[in-house]
Amino acid sequence: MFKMKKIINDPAQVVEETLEGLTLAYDGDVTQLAGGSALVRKEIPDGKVALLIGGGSGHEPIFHGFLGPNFADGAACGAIFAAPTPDVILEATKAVHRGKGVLYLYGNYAGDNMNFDIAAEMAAEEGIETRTVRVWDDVASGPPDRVEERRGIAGDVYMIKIAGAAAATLDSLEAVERVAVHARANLRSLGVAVRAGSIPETGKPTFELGDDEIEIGMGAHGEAGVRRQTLTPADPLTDQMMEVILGDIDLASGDEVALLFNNLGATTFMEMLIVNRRVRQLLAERGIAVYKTDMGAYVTSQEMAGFSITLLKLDEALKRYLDMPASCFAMTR
Amino acid sequence: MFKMKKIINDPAQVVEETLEGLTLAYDGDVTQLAGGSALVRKEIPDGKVALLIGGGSGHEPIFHGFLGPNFADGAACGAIFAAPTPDVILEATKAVHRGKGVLYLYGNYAGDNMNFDIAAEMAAEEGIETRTVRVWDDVASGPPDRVEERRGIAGDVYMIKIAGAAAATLDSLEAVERVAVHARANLRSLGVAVRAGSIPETGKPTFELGDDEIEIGMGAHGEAGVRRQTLTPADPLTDQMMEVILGDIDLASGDEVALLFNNLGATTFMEMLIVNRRVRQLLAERGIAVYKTDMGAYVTSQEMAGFSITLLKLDEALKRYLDMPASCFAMTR
Amino acid sequence: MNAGETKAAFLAIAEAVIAAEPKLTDADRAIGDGDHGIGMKRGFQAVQEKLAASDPATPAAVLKDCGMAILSKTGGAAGAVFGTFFRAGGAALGEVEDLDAAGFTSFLVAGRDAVMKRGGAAEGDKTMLDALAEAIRQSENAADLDDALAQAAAGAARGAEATKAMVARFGKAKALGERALGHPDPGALTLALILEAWRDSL
Amino acid sequence: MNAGETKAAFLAIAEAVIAAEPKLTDADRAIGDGDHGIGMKRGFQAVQEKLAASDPATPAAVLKDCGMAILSKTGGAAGAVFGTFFRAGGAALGEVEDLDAAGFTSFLVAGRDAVMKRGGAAEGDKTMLDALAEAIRQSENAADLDDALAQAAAGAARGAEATKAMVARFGKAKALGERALGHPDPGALTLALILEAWRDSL
Ligand SMILES: Nc1ncnc2c1ncn2[C@@H]1O[C@H](COP(=O)(O)OP(=O)(O)O)[C@@H](O)[C@H]1O
Ligand SMILES: Nc1ncnc2c1ncn2[C@@H]1O[C@H](COP(=O)(O)OP(=O)(O)O)[C@@H](O)[C@H]1O
Ligand SMILES: [Mg+2]
Ligand SMILES: [Mg+2]
Ligand SMILES: [Mg+2]
Ligand SMILES: [Mg+2]
Repeated sequence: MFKMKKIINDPAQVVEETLEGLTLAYDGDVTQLAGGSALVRKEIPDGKVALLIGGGSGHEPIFHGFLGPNFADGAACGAIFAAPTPDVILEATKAVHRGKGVLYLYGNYAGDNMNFDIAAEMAAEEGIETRTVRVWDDVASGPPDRVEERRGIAGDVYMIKIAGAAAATLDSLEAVERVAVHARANLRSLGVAVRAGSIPETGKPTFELGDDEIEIGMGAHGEAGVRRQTLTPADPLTDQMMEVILGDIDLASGDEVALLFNNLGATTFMEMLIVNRRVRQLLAERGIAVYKTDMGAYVTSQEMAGFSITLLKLDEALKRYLDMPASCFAMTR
Repeated sequence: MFKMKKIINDPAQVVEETLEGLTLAYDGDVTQLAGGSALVRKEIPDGKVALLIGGGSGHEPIFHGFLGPNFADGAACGAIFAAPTPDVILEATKAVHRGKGVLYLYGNYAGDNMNFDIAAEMAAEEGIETRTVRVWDDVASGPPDRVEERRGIAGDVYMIKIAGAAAATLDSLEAVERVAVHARANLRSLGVAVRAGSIPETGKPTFELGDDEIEIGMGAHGEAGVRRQTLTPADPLTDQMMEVILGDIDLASGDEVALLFNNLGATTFMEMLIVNRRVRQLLAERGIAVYKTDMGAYVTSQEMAGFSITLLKLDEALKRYLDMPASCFAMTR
Repeated sequence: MNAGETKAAFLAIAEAVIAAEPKLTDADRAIGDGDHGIGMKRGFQAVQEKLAASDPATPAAVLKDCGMAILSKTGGAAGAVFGTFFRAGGAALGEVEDLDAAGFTSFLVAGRDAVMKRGGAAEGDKTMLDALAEAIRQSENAADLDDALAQAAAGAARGAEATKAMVARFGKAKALGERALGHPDPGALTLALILEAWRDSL
Repeated sequence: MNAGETKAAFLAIAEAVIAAEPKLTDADRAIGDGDHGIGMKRGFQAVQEKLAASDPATPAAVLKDCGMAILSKTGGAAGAVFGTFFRAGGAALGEVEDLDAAGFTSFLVAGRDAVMKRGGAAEGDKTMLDALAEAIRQSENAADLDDALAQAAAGAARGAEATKAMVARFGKAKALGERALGHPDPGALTLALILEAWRDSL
């Protein structure tokens, strides 16, 4: 099978070297713990509610690229596409704790759920209070009445931005949790896969997709979506995607949304901008205003081609948290 | 020949639709002129020295994604990989002019040079003073004693950031030009190509590269570089690249640099972070400090795989311009 | 089976799982994200290190050490699942010096209960629990430990085979729905592999 | 050749260039960025629109209109080069009603000088100037316009062929160095194509 060309050293060392390179790219703001698998901000204010995020590696810049003032305080990193271990999460938890408890924020996947839950129990034994908010924005991965079955995809970005701002300004863990839960209730995403990425260790693609096929709703790891079909022009494809998203959240004329286009890896800005053109036409038809647009590679799956559209329905509170200046490796506001 | 899968509509309309989608993504800050081919900021302060950038499309987010406060005031956009026409440049020139003259800042390519020069002559006839600074940071494209033969690649990003800050604060065209020329003198880049991107109109790759080949110094359009070789591990490849860059600029122990890793399209953050790890080792060995690291897809070539390393030698003035808050579609500081 | 023999068995199991990495990874590529074998290899390499450095006093200690090693080093769903399985299962054995058929089955049962509690999955959801449940049913009324291991291994293999006919309700395969049909669950294959290697180590 | 005939010639030239898009694009893929044919097509479609909407009074006006259309709509190096060529070349003809051999050659010469001034390239640099220079040499002492066009077309073709042996010093092909050897310069092919279509239009 064709082995993907990648600029790496020992395939067994990619995660270790990536995290080392990332820590250096933070130019002094972040340190490594737990044998390098946990990244933590150097200067976390005392008495601050802490925000800990994390997940498998290979999706850079999420999660470990989102540490900084008004973003997250620490990240627990796993192997490629594998949730971090409880030990790493626990060590990160202790390191970011400033007496006000720690909010765990991560994508809703079996592995992450179990490992973070185990760590939460260990943290409780050590007297550290934690709360958990799992991101489940992917409308393709579960029915509206079972949202807790849905996966977390690009919505992670807005969740971290908002929870980070809340954790920096509110002074109780519950209050921060409430903001995150509120944001999640107003968040929807749907992606489309065009070409598979590959796992560095094996060089093999994470899934098979025909030369002229795309799959709407496919997950970042090749999890099946809502529909596999032959390559469709941008406008009809956008219509299909927006129909699913808009059918899942009630938006009335006059409502405002934030719009995020996430590149899974190899999709061009050109393609996403052409899609944005159509998305804006559809939203305008419904009288829905766009408050802010973000576009980039935030939640990737190696060199996978594809993108997702994320809609966050806004109110004044969410706008405030979204607008609050913040900076990290992956994004500055 | 294999035709690249892309999410577009009519291949003949990609540029038009991309620019429309981009203008919408600016969420009201930018308008389109010259039949859509020129993007201009809506609110340009009176009496400000104007900064006009531009180049071929298909390299998004450069150039047209860099308009905003303390970035550029306008961008003249060409067809895919083709310099903009004099008419478009002239119309953009008139639109951004605020009485203090217009600085043309763009990559050093035959097509851009000729078209901007023709526009400059037309602008002069209409009484608008212009100055030109061509970006030529690519050390692979010309000997040190003929820098004016070198191509402009990812260095565009720092040039626009710095010239944008200068244009927002200095009040004479000459002064802004001087800052840009000073920045250029301290700027060096070198790239490596891993896989070709493709032209939307034809779906064909822009160049041929073997399944196990990479080329150091290859340009964004497949222009030949310094060396074609079989896939090399990240560390030795980084050593090769840094040797060329460091051999072209004099940096002494104690000097500070800004470091930019530009993704040409499909390269993973993981790969660039692994390269950064090695770059930092090499700089540390020489006592060279890194003031700030930027990493992302800024100057792309469709879904081309490859990246470049850019070094900007800093002094207090350049640091000030680099740090000045600024925001545009592609980046916020 | 005393502590030393249990340790020897787990060194054999570790070798078997590590050797099966490509097979398990391919199984996960079919219905998951293609990292199961890689993760299990990480986990059982940690088991090897742990056992090389210690001589646990009881079978329970061996099982708990292995569970701890897997939990700390594997990550992903499998790390939590198999780590929890061996830790909780081992704990159920208390201080017994010699592992017999009844003890073995009680280990499987306690491990299963802990995994179900942890992940919320049940038999029929196309997870390692399907192999485990069948292993328990077969070993329950075994004559002695050899028999229990033989029965459990055979049952686990059958249980893993049976997952081909199931649609996943947990883990990354869940989203595949119908498409997962015909493919065995990677974790179930791993559990069968572990019990087979244990049996063969006798 | 009067204004009407010149216009007819350029409509034929436009068709020929547009039809040759794939060939010119492939030539540019070999040593450039693979967009030359696409750009020339854009430019000459603009020429078609321009001429469809106007009836220039002199050959010079036709040439200048075509140059303007190409300059405004093509972009890239070729837009500036061919736009400049026709504009400046046409301007040299002044108000003459009838284009003769001498006029034709003076057009080529003035166009060449303007392109050299604009881009800084010279003969031997592997650009359209190599085809143009040879075309000028051949047409200089032609008997009449038919002869001049025939000689120029043949010369341009030979000049374009000769660029295969050259290493580029301008444009995107420059960086290719030795690798450009054996490949003709796309712009030179286009110039030859233009003169051939002009000749054949008679
Ligand atoms: N909730 C669960 N309960 C029991 N086993 C589970 C559960 N979720 C996943 N598994 C097991 O884990 C296996 C996947 O492991 P692995 O691929 O290593 O983790 P990940 O799914 O995080 O990539 C599945 O084949 C399944 O047997
Ligand atoms: N300085 C120059 N002088 C004359 N002709 C040039 C010059 N630079 C480029 N050209 C011509 O332009 C052609 C390339 O045109 P095209 O591919 O359309 O533009 P670009 O190089 O911008 O992609 C070359 O083949 C060459 O003949
Ligand atoms: Mg995984
Ligand atoms: Mg071009
Ligand atoms: Mg897996
Ligand atoms: Mg070209």
